[in-house]
Amino acid sequence: MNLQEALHIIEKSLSYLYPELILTGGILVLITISLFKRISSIVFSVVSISICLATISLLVEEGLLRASLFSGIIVKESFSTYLKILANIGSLVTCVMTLSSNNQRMKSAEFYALLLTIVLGGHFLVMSNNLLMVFISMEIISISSYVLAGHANTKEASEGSLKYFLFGSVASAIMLYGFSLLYGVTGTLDFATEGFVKGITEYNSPILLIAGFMALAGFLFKVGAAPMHPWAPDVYQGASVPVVAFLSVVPKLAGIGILIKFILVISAYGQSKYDWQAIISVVAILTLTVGNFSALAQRNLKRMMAYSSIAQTGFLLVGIAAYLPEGIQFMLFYATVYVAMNFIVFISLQFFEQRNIWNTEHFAGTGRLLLWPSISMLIGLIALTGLPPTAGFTGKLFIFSSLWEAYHLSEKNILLWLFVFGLLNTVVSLFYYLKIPYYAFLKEGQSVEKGNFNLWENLLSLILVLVVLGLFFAPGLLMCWINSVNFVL
Amino acid sequence: MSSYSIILYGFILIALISAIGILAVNNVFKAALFLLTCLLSLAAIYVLCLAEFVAVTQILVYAGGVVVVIIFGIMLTTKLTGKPLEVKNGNLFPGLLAALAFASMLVKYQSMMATSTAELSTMSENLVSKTGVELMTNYVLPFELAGLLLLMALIGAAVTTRSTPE
Amino acid sequence: MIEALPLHILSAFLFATGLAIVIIKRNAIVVLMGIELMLNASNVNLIVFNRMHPSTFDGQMFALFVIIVAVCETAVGLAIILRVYRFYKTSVPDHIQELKG
Amino acid sequence: MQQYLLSLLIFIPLIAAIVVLFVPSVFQRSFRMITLSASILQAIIFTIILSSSSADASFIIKEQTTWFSIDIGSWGILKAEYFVLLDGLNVSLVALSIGVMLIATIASWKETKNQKGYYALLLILNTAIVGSFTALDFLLFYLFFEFMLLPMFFLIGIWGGPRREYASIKFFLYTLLGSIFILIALIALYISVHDPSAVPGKLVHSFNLLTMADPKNYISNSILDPNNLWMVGPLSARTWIFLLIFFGFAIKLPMVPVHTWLPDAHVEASTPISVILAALLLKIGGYGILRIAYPILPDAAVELSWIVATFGVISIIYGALNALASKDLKRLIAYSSVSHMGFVILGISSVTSEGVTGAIYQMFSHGIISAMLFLIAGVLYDRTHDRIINNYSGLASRMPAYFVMVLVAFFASLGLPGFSGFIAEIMVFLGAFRSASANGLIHESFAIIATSGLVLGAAYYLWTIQRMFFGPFDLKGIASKSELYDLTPREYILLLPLAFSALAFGIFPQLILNWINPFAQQFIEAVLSKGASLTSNL
Repeated sequence: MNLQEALHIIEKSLSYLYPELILTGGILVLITISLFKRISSIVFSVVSISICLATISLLVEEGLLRASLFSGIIVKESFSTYLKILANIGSLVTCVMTLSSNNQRMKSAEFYALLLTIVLGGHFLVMSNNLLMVFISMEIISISSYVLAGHANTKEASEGSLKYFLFGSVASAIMLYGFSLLYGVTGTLDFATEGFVKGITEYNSPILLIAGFMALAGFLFKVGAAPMHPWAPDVYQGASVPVVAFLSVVPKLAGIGILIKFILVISAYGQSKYDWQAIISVVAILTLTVGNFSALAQRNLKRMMAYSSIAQTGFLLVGIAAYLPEGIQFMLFYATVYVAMNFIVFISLQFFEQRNIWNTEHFAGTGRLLLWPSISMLIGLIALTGLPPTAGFTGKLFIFSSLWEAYHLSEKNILLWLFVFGLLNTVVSLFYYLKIPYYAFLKEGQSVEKGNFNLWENLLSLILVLVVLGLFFAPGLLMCWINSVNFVL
Repeated sequence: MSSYSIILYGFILIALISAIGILAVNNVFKAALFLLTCLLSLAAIYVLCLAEFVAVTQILVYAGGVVVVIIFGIMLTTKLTGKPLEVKNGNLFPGLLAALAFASMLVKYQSMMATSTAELSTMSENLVSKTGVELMTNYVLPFELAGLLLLMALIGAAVTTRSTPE
Repeated sequence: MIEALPLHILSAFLFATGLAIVIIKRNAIVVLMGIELMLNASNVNLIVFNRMHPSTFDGQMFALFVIIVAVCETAVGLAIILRVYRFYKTSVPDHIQELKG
Repeated sequence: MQQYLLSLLIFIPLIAAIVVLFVPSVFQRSFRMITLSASILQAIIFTIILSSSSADASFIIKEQTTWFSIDIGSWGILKAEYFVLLDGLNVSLVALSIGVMLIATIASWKETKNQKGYYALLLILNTAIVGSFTALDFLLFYLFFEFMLLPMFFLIGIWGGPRREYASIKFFLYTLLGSIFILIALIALYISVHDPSAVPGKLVHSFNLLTMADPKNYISNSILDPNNLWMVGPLSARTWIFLLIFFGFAIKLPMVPVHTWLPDAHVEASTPISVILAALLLKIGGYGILRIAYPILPDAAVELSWIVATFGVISIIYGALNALASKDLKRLIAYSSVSHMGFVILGISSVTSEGVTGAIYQMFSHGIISAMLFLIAGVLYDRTHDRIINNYSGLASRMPAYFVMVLVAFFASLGLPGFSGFIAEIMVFLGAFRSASANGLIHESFAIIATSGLVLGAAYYLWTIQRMFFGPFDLKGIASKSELYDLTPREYILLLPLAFSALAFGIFPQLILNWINPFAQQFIEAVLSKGASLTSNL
C-alpha cells in the first residue's frame, strides 16, 4: 500500500466519523474554556449541543449498513450505532442531572470534558474490531472514569477512586496479557478477520482458554460483572450521584457491546471446542447471585444501587448467553429500558441525598412529605425488579424468552439453570428494592421538610417514567427500531 | 552458545532478578530503582529482538518518565506523611500461590507456542522509518486517540491534585 | 537468530511477579510498580510474537501504545494516590476504609 | 357500546382511581362516594351484560383485539392480545367480586387515615381483580395478576394492624414467588405455541390461552410439544410446567404447605382488606388452576391428579386442625379458609362434572361466607380491639342480633344444609367419590378422609360459639363492657345481604349452576379427552 492510498483511506474514513469529531471538538472547546474563569452557562450549552449534534448525526446515518473504516480497525454498523445513541442519551441525562447538583465541581468545564471523553471512548469501543483499538478506547474510558469517580474531591470519593484505579489497572493489565497471547496464537490484531478465527479454531491448546479468560477479566471489570465487581460498591458510595448514574450506564453499555463481539469471536462463532456460551452463563449466574445477595445486606442506598447494577449486568449477560441474534436484540431492548429506569432511581437519589437521606432508615416517612420523588423512585425500583406494568418486566420477559429458545436449540442444561435461577433471583431482588418504598410509605419517620423536584428533575423523571411505562404497553414502538439493527462483525 | 545468546540470557536474568527484587525489598525507593533496572534491561532485550523503536521509547518514556514520576511521587508522599519508606507485606501466602500458579500455567502452555512455531526470523529493513509510516497510516486513529488520552490524563491529573477552594 | 522460549519464560515470570506484588504489597505506589511489570510482561510477549508473525508490525505497534497508556495510567494514578495521602496521611490501602457495607 | 361493556366493567374503577388522585385532599368525603359509585356502576353494567348474553353458548360476552405484535426476524412474530371474556367459569366470580368490592367499600366507610391513597389503591385493586378473572390472554392475565400485588401490599402495610409490615412483606414475597413460577411457565408456553389463524408462512407466538389449550398448536419438537415429550430430569417438561403453574396458583389459593402467609396477612389486615383477601384474592388461585393449569396441560394434570388431590386433602385436614387450635378469632377464620379452599383443589382434581362444578361453587360460596365471617370478626374488633376467643363469654345475651348473624355465618361455613356451603361441599364429595369409577383418577379414600374435614369444621365452629356466646357474660383482657353495643345500621347493611345470599344460593343453587354446569361439562370433556389422547401417545 502506498502513501497515497493510505491517505485516501483516512480521508474517506473521517467522513464517517462526524459524531466522534463533534464530540472531540466539544472536548477541545471545553478545555479551552476551562483555562478561563467559570462561565457555567456556556459550559453547559457547549456540552449539551455537542452531545445533541453527535446524536443527530448518528440518527441521520442510521440507515448505514456497514462501513469498515481505517483499514478495518473500526467498523460502523447499526448495532454499535444503537449503543452509541444510548450512551449519548445517558450522558445528556447526566449533564442535566448535574444542573441540580449542589457541588460546584460537578459544573466545571473539566468535569464535562472528562464526561465527553468517556462517551467518545465508548463510541470507539463499540466500533472496535481490533484488539489495539479495544485496549486504547477502554483505557480512555477507564482513566477518565478514575478521575471522575474522585471528582467530588471528598475523602470517600478519593478512596473510591483509588480502589477503582488499582483494581482497574490490574484488570486491564491482565486483559492486555490475554490480548498478547491471542495475538501470538492468531498473528493478527483484527479479530473479525478470517485469519483470527482460523487461528482460534486451528490452534488446539488450553492457552486459548487462558487467553480468553484473561481478556474476559478486563471486559467483566468494565461491565461490573462478577468476579470482577468488587470495585463497584466503593466507587458508587464515594462518588457523587450524577457520576454514579453515568458510570452505571455508559461504560457498562460500551463494555457489553464489545463483550458480545469478543465472545462471538473467541468462540469462533460457536466452532471453538471450548464452550464459551456455558462460561458466560456461569458468569451470569455468578453475577446475579453476587449482586442480589450482597445487595440484601446494604443499608446505604448508593451501595445498594451498586450491587443492583451488578445484578442488572447479570440480566444483560443473560441476553448474551442466549447468543441468538434475537437474544442480542432483546438485550438491546433491556439495555434501553435499563438506562431509563436506572436514571429514574438516580435522579430521585440525588434529590434525597441533598436532604441528607441516604440510608434506608432515613427514608422513613418520606413517602408523604416528599411525595413525587418517592413515587418516581418507587416506579424506578419496580421497573428494576421487573414487575408489570413497567418496561422492566417486558425487558426481562424478552430476555428470558430468548434464553428459553436458546435452550431449546442447544439443549444445554446450564441454560435451563440460568433460566430458572435468573427468574428466581427476581424474588431475591425484591427484598432490597422494596426496602426503600417500604420505609418511605409504611414507616412513620423523622421530620423532613416538605419538598419537591425542581423543574429539571421534574421534566427528566416525567419523561423517563413515561418511557418506562409506555414501553410496557407498546413495546412495538421500540422493537420496530431495534429490529432494523442487525449485528454483523 | 553464541555471544548473542549470552547477552540475551544475561539481560533476561537481570530483568528477572530485578523484578523479584521489587517483590523482595521493603523499601519503596529501592523498589523503584529495581523497577528502573528491570525496564532498562527489557529495553536491551527489545533491541536484541529488533524492536529498536520500542526500545528507545522504553528508555525515554518508561525509564525516563514513568520511573522518575514514581520516584517523585514517593518523595512527595514521604514528605506528606513524614514516615519512612518501609512497605509492609500482607496476603503473602495467597499472593505467592497465585503467582506460582500463574507462572507455571503460563510457562507450560506458552512455551508450547514457542516450540510449535518456527524460530524467530530476522528482518533487515529500516524498522524505524517503517514504524513512522505505519503510525501515520494504518495506526493513525489509535495514534490520535493516544494523543487525546495523554491530554485527558494530564487534565485529569491536574484536576485531581488541584486543591478545592473550600 | 534468537530463541523464543527464554523470552516466553521471562514474560510469564514478569507477569507472575507483577501479580504477586499487586497482591502482597501494602503500598499503593509499589502496587503501581507491580502493574507496570505486568504491562511490560505483555510487551515482551507482543514483541516476541511479532517476530513470529513478521508480515505486519502489529505487535510492536501495540507495545508502543501500551507504553503510552502506561504513562497516562501512572500520571493519573499517582495524582489519585497523592490526594488519598492528603486525606488519610497513609498509603496503606488497608488503612483506608471509610467505605464499608 | 355493546362490545365495550366488558372493558368498561374492568376499567371503571381505574378511571375512578385516577379521578380520586386528582381530586384535592380537602374533599375527603368525596373519595368514598366516588369509590362507591364506581362499584355501583360496575354492578349496573354487569346486569346489562347478563341480560344481553350472546347467541354463542360457550361465552357470554367477549372482546378481542391485538395488544402488540412484534416481528422478530427468523424467530417469528410475538403477539399479545387484549382478550377478555365472560363465561360459565368466571361469571359467578366476577359477580362475587363486584358484590364484595361494594361491601368492602361500605365497610371502610370509617377509614380516616390518608383516605386518598386508600381509595385509589382499593379501586386499582378492583380493576386488577376483575381483570384477572376475565383475561384470556396469558400476558394480560399476568399483568392483572401482578397488579394486585402492590395495592394489596400497601393496603395491608399502611392500614393494617400492629405487625402489618411483617405481614405485608411476607404476603408480597410469597405471592411474588408464585408469580415467578407462573412467569417461567408463561415464557415456556408462548414460545412453544404458534397461532394457527395467522398468515401462512409466518410463525406467530401467541399468548392466547385458548391457543395454548389446543395440542395441535404446539410447534413440533418444541420443548412443550405434547406429541414428543422432552424430558428434564425424571419428569417431562410439560409435567414441570404444570407443577410450576399449579404451585404458583396454590400459593395464592393458599394450599398447605405454602399457606403460611395467609394467617399473618389476615390477622394484620383491616376488616375490609381481609374481606377482599379472603373472598376474592384466594379465588384467583383456584381460578388460575381451572383456567390455565388443567386446560393447557391436561396430560400432566391427569397424570398428577392424585398428587393434587393429596394436597387438597392435606389442606382440608391441616387447615381445620389449625383452626381448632387458634386462639385468635381472625386466625381461626383464616385457617378455615385454608380448609375450605382445600375442597376446591379436591374438586378440581377429580375431573368429574360434579367435582368441578362443586369446586367453582365452593369458590363462589366461600367468597360470600368468608366475607361475612371477616365482617363479623371486624364488628367485635371495632368495639373491643380484642380478638382472643377465650376473652369473651356469654355474648349472646348482650348482642342478640350479632349472635344471630354469627350463627348464620358459622352454620353456612360449616356446611349446614340450606346454605350455599352445603351444596358446594356435597358436590365436591360426590365428584371425589365418583372419580374412581368414572375416570379412575383418584381413589375413593380421598373423599372419605376429606369428610373428616367437615366434622372438624363443625367442631371448631360449635366450640367457638360455645366459648364466646354461651355461659355467663364476662369479658377478660383489655375490653371494657360499656363499649359492647349491638349491630349498627351500617353493619346490618353489610351483613344482611351476605346472609341472605348465603341462604339464597343454598336453596336455589340453580341460579349459578345454570352457568357453571355447561362449562364444567365442557371442561372435563376437554381435559379428559386431550389428556387421554396425549398420554396414549407415549
